[in-house]
Amino acid sequence: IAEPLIFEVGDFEGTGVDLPKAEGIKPRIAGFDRQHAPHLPGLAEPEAMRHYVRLSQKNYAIDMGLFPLGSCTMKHNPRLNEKVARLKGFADIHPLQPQSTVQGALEMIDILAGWLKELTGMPAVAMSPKAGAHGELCGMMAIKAALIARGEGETRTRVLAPESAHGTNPATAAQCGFTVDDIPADETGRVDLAAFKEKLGPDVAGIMVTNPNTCGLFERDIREIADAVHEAGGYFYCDGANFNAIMGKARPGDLGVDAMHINLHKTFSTPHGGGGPGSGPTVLADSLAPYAPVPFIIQDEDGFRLVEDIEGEAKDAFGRLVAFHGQMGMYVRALTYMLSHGKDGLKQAAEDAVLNANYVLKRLSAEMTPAFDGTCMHEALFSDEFLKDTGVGTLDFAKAMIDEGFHPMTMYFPLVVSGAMLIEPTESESKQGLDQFCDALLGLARDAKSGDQLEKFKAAPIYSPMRRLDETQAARNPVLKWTEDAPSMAAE
Amino acid sequence: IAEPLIFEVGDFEGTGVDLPKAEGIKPRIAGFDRQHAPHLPGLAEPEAMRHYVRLSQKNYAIDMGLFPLGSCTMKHNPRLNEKVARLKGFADIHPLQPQSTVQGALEMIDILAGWLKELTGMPAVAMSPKAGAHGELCGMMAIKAALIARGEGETRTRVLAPESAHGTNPATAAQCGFTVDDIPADETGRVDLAAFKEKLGPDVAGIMVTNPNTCGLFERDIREIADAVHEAGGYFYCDGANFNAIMGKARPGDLGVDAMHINLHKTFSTPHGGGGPGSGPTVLADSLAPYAPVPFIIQDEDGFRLVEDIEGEAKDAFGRLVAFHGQMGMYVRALTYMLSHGKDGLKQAAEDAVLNANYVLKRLSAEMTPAFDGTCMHEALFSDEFLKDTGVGTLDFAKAMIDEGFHPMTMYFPLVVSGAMLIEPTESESKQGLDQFCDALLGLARDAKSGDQLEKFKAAPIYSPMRRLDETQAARNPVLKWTEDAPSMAAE
Amino acid sequence: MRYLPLNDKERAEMRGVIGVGAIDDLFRDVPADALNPALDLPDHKSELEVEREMMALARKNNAAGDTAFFVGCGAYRHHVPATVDHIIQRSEFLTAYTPYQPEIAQGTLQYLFEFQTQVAELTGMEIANASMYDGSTAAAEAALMAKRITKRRKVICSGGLHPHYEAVIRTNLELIGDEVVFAPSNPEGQGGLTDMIDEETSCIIVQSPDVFGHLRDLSALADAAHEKGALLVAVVTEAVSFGLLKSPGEQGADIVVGEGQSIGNAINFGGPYVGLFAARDKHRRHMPGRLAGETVDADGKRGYVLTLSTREQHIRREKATSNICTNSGLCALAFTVHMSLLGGTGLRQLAILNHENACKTADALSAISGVELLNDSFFNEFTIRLPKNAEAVVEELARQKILAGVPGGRLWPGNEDLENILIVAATERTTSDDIDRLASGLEQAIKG
Amino acid sequence: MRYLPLNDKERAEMRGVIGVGAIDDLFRDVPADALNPALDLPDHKSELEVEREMMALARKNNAAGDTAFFVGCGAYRHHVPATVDHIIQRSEFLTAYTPYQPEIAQGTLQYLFEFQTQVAELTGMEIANASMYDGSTAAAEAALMAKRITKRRKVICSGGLHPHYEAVIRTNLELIGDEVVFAPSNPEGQGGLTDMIDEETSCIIVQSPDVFGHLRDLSALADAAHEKGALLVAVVTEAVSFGLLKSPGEQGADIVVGEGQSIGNAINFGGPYVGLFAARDKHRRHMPGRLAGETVDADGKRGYVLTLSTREQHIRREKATSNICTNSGLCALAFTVHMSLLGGTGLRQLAILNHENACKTADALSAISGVELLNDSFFNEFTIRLPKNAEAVVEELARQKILAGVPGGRLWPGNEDLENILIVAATERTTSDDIDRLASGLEQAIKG
Repeated sequence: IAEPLIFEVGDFEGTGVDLPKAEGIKPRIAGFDRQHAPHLPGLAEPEAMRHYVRLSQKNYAIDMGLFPLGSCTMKHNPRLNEKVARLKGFADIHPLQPQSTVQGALEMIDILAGWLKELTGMPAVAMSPKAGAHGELCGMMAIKAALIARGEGETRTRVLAPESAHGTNPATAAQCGFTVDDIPADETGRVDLAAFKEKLGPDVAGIMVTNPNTCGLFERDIREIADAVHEAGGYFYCDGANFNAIMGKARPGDLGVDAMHINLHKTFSTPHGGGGPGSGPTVLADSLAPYAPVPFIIQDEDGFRLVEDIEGEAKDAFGRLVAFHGQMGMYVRALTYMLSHGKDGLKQAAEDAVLNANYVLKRLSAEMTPAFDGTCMHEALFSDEFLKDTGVGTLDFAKAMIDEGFHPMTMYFPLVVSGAMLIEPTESESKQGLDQFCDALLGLARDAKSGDQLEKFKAAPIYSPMRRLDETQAARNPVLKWTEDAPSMAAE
Repeated sequence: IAEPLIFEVGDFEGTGVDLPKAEGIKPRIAGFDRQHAPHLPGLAEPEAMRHYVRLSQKNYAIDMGLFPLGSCTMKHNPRLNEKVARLKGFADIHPLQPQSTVQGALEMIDILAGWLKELTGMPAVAMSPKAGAHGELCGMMAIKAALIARGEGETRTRVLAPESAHGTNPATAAQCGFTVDDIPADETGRVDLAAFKEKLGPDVAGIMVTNPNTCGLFERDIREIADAVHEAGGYFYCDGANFNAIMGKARPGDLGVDAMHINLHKTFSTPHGGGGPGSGPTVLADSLAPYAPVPFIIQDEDGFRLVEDIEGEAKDAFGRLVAFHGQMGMYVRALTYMLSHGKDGLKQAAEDAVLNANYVLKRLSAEMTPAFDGTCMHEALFSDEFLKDTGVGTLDFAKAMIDEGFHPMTMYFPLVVSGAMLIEPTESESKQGLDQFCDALLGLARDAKSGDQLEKFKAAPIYSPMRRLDETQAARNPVLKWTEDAPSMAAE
Repeated sequence: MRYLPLNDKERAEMRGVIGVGAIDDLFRDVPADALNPALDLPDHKSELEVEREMMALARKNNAAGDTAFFVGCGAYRHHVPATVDHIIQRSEFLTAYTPYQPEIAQGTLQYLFEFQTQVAELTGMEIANASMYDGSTAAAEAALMAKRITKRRKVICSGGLHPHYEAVIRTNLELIGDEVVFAPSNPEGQGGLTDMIDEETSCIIVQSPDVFGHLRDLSALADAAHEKGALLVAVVTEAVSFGLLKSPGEQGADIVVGEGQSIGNAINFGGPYVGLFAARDKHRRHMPGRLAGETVDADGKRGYVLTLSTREQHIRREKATSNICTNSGLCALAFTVHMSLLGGTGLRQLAILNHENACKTADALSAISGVELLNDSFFNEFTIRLPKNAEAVVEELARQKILAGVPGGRLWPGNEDLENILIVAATERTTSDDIDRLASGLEQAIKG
Repeated sequence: MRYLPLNDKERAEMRGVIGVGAIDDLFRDVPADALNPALDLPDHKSELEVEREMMALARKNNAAGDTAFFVGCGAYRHHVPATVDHIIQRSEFLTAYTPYQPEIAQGTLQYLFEFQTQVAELTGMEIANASMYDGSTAAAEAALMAKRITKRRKVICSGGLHPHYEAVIRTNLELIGDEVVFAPSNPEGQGGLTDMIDEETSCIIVQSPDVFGHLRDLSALADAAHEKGALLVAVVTEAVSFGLLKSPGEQGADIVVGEGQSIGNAINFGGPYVGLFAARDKHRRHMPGRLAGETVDADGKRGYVLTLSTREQHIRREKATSNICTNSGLCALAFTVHMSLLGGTGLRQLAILNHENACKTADALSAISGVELLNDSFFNEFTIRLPKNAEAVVEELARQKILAGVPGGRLWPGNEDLENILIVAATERTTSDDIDRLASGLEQAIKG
């Protein structure tokens, strides 16, 4: 059943909020009166409640089932985290109230920073980035600032990144004024070491590597990569999106990394929320630590203190990434998650994540084509080889998963594999759940190969709130907001 | 997709709760050790979350749409109420902690009692009944106690109740040791005054009348009924289930009522919760007030005080209905609702509820058969006359509503109307929502009369999580719990 | 008003469709002098104002979490996982109606079926219903059920029964002329109950752990009752005890009632709670309350319905087993979710922690000069005798934010034998610091 | 561990299927000396213990609700209806992924479309995106967008711009060699901006109400900018002001960015918040961030998808409009739900209440001897000059549970001209009692 837009059900004169009566004080707004109230409907509470409850029922969510999204680590979001984040001592404090009145908040952030540093083996962390890509920006800006400090800001302008890198890596490098140079992958799905070394030179600012990489593999030459880039005068940025595979098991700081962002909303379970808010603190090696942006927290005899002044104590800081101090609400959730797991639980979670992925890799290999030989880390990568000549594409296969009750896996990424299908089950899945998932996918693979069910794949999904949506039409003639009396493009 | 039972997914050795480690202290339980831990599965949190989220998605709820249940007043449940009920000052206090530490709680209950008394025009209220039927019990016990005090406990044993009464009325009377004598309805759907008066006599303990009654009509002779029963030496118990129609508009205390329960979970929006918890405070006239059960609250110079001692200050009390003091959590929600509405909002709500019901009555009368002429109060009653000779029964018609996206109305009640359909929209519905509902029902009525869609009605519902369930089989061979290795009766 | 979707224009339009001029034309049957009474009540308020007003009331209370807390006697402050409250607040559970339309109520029906299975297993009984209002009303219903089964009109209550429970039973039965015999309450242990059972006795009602915390030997009492054709009704007010103690079912109880609040539910100043009600299968048609049962739908798929409704008031009216027509659905859901997380293994661990904390508390208190521990056995609650009136001591400690327990005077007002006793409960939430504060506070209070 | 469903038996079984003996066989590629490092961190804890630990930290903070509260400067403490938090906590919204699979993400996509419509209407612009991290990053993205449109590399920031916003813009642009010119901050009002605009200027960035609370005439600035081929970027840090004040769109702004926290979201010590980003339709292919757009499905039914993704990094990589690949989805949902309850009518009423409370506060404070009100115009926030250092005064009042506002020294450390100013905000939550406490506290503090 179609759910109308609020603009189609609400009363444009009405409101679903009661307010104390105004007194009629003469306004002091210098004539900048808005002539009419904004033309937006106000729904009575019962109407609004139903609208959004019914809308929500058109979503798939982790709380309903597996989200096998490679590179996205969709794990269980504990409700304890939500409860704690709503304590008034965390949610009802203002970023600019006197620091003497928020000592617990500063201490909390400091404890979280301690966990992040210990888990990564890095001496410093910039807490304020608001998302993973923002953390990348933080790391690359620190590198830029360090290069400028070395007098090489103008000369070191090239950043190396594997072909399999997340799209944010080149976008971030570009945003910092770097050019991007692709490194090819070797036949095992890892950085081609020889090709990489050839690309090093005096104009190289650094390298951006995801590890474990987006093929779900650990870069076994990571130390050699780090040494080589350092020797060439560059920095090693590690994309931490896949940290879930190794938390508690291995520390980037022990492997030569200079900077790495951590997605609190992936690795440390803060909810994805349909696309945010995220949080991407960036850990930094000694080489980059002085350039960390404001604000940061220090502890002295008077307690915890925020350093906010870019001109004073933080004179080497490359600047400020955000107003205020970052994603407090996410910090609370992440720390709650960490305390709940402890070092033993985090390690176990990483092990379970890797175990689950390998179990899926093994079981699905019976019908599907693994992209590479051997075991994987926390995600299993397949190519579309097994669909060859079936007429079923990766997209069709993924959409058919919806009819089996699952969210599709990551498709067509990484680009280095033909018709890639990247599956990351995470540690949150039970064996029973994985078996159901594998059985469903194996069944689909057999159906695809059988040759007589092409129709089913092309038509999929059928049992979802909507069938396949026309993205081309959306982009060709963009309708980005509701407009009164605009002709709907829908046939109904 | 079928959702398995927890017993089919959970690990019987596992647990989804972490606890601090025990120290191994020697138990002092006198040998009453349970030999084995209870044989129940413990689900990891992600498993439990998914299980119950998916289960919930098989329910219909007010937050999804209209619940047109006559006599059940399913209205919007404001979330403010839920928030306030969870304040630690209300939720995290113990019923037996010193009264000096819970003065705010006692004051809150006293304020709520004040609202109930003022809205009903009654001088006293017993707060502790846990549900509507429990409130009936409270009222009838007070009548019993009053009769005993008058020395008529043994002689006045007959209670009169209209044929259209809720089933709880006779059940309650019987539970108090009364016999029940039915009063017929007149042709307008109200108490047959002459027949009623004939039944009065020296053995009559009282009368139980619902007003507005279960035909959705106001008993216009209510004062004459009250006077007659009083004159005959009996008491007037009013079933307050339908108080939503008249709150703020008329007061039972002004109409001669001696006792009436109030369903906080109907009239005052505390959530129905799939069948409870409810709350049924009972207002009492001066004639019955002395017999109110313990505990009750009094205010003296030291503040608020609970009277709990049945032997002391409360010596006339007929006893105690529950451990502790009643449904605190429901009190908080109900008072929050009352403060939000105020006397103007409550009156407006009653008016809107009656307006909505009459609008539905009027619109549906185009195709359906109203049970009585004229307007109604807060619910519209139809008979199955319009389905005559169609082969479609009330049940079929109601189940077909599910496929239209609505919860069925109340069916086959009240018993005085053939194939009754009782529709109570409440004030929470918008005109747009009512029009959709009426359009859907009018369409169904036309389909039923068309004669060629019998199949659709007999097969309904089709678009629900389950099709019609076999209640006969369930009752014939009751399976009331999961048992390991028990053969499932399901075909799949 | 934020909760009312109609606006005045729509109201007028609808009155037009109906064919009435003014809204009061629809209220014609109300006596004119009673219509639209003047009410001495405030007008509507904004959410902001209401919240402020309710918070002000809440703040006048001393929340348990802000104290060292040892109060029990039928309601226990346990830790409830955050997941539980999240699930019971889901719209689809919170705002659903009684599951009379099973096709669109399988969520509710299936969890009730899971609840019944859990309760049957915990109590050691064959069947359980879908919950009652609370433990005390469940106990009264058990007495009425025993009457229906045995056709006898005399109930014997153990002196260890919670006095509120006893009062509720007495109220329900004595008003209809039945006899309720209550053995005297003895904080040092109950005895002599077996001698009171006779051929008129429908049941004996025995609580274990009893209100003083003592564990009772139900087997012997069951034998004695059965010998006289009477039933044993066992009462359990602390559901966590099922994790560690032999179940009433194993000990021969015919009906087990209990308070389920401890699992999944807050203390809530006394309600809402959730009554547990379990019995032998042979008595199922005498059971009060709702029952969910398994069946199949038109496609042969497994599903659940409310069943055996011929016992209930909406079918049987004055012949019903009880007038009860709600259960405590949402509280039962909280119980079920919490229990499904705990599992048997977790419940056992939880019970052990409760017992250990009680042992530590008992040791700390009985080491105080002048304090006498009255229990040989207990689960998470025990009774001590003080050298002075316990109610005064409790008041004094409350001023120091120590809620020390329930003094005898609160539950047995006027009973001088019990005015010096204090009933003290510990749970997994009790900390060493709490115990230290209680012990030192009590020591001072006794001296002072 | 309560969050990990596998047990050891299953783990062993799965290793068997995979064909490895020990779990570390799967970690063979990690250098052996780096595998399984010893970590100086605690082991796992029960929910009870974690909650206790986090609550202890929370209690060390002075929550705004426990004070008389007047702090603003880019984050405002408004009342949010309880319904909002209920809806954003629904599993289906809270735990959903980015809506890349539109068939099973219509819930998210439709509310984003509603959000975009609301933001466009409030700002008076033609289009809006699906939200940014916050207002400050949105401002930086606007500067980068203006650069893409004009191909110029110089940005002029008004002195009334929140200094954090200015710092974020400067950080993003100066590192890549662009020029950022910042007019001096003058608490008595800004001027002279028009003279600074030249042919190299990509945009001028102007906040109104500005950080001192003054309302700015954007129309004149827009004209001046357009004359030189530059764009006007308007910044709004208090979204409630849209209810009362002429929109930036009406005044000729080319891009409007804002902080949406005020609607639907708590103050949260600074985050997460929700950035608003609106622009003229002609610039849509230069917009950063996500966009939801209307389309149809295979059955011709109306639905929504993420669209114009060729601007985005997952398609365009280093050619993307921005590296941003999340939005602030859940905060945007909170905004949308709150806004859908308010409607235009409610927002206007809310804005009037805010303004009135600010007027009352301003009157009360400017009546104090030695206090000078610096604003002729303001919305819900204004600036006063004190006869002494404002930071010390604020500290002193904080000890009395009065959070008086933001002292100049906090936002402009080291700027002596601003060290005596105090920026004071009121909202609909401000009570007369709060104002009285602030006024009398301030009077004392100035004297003392």
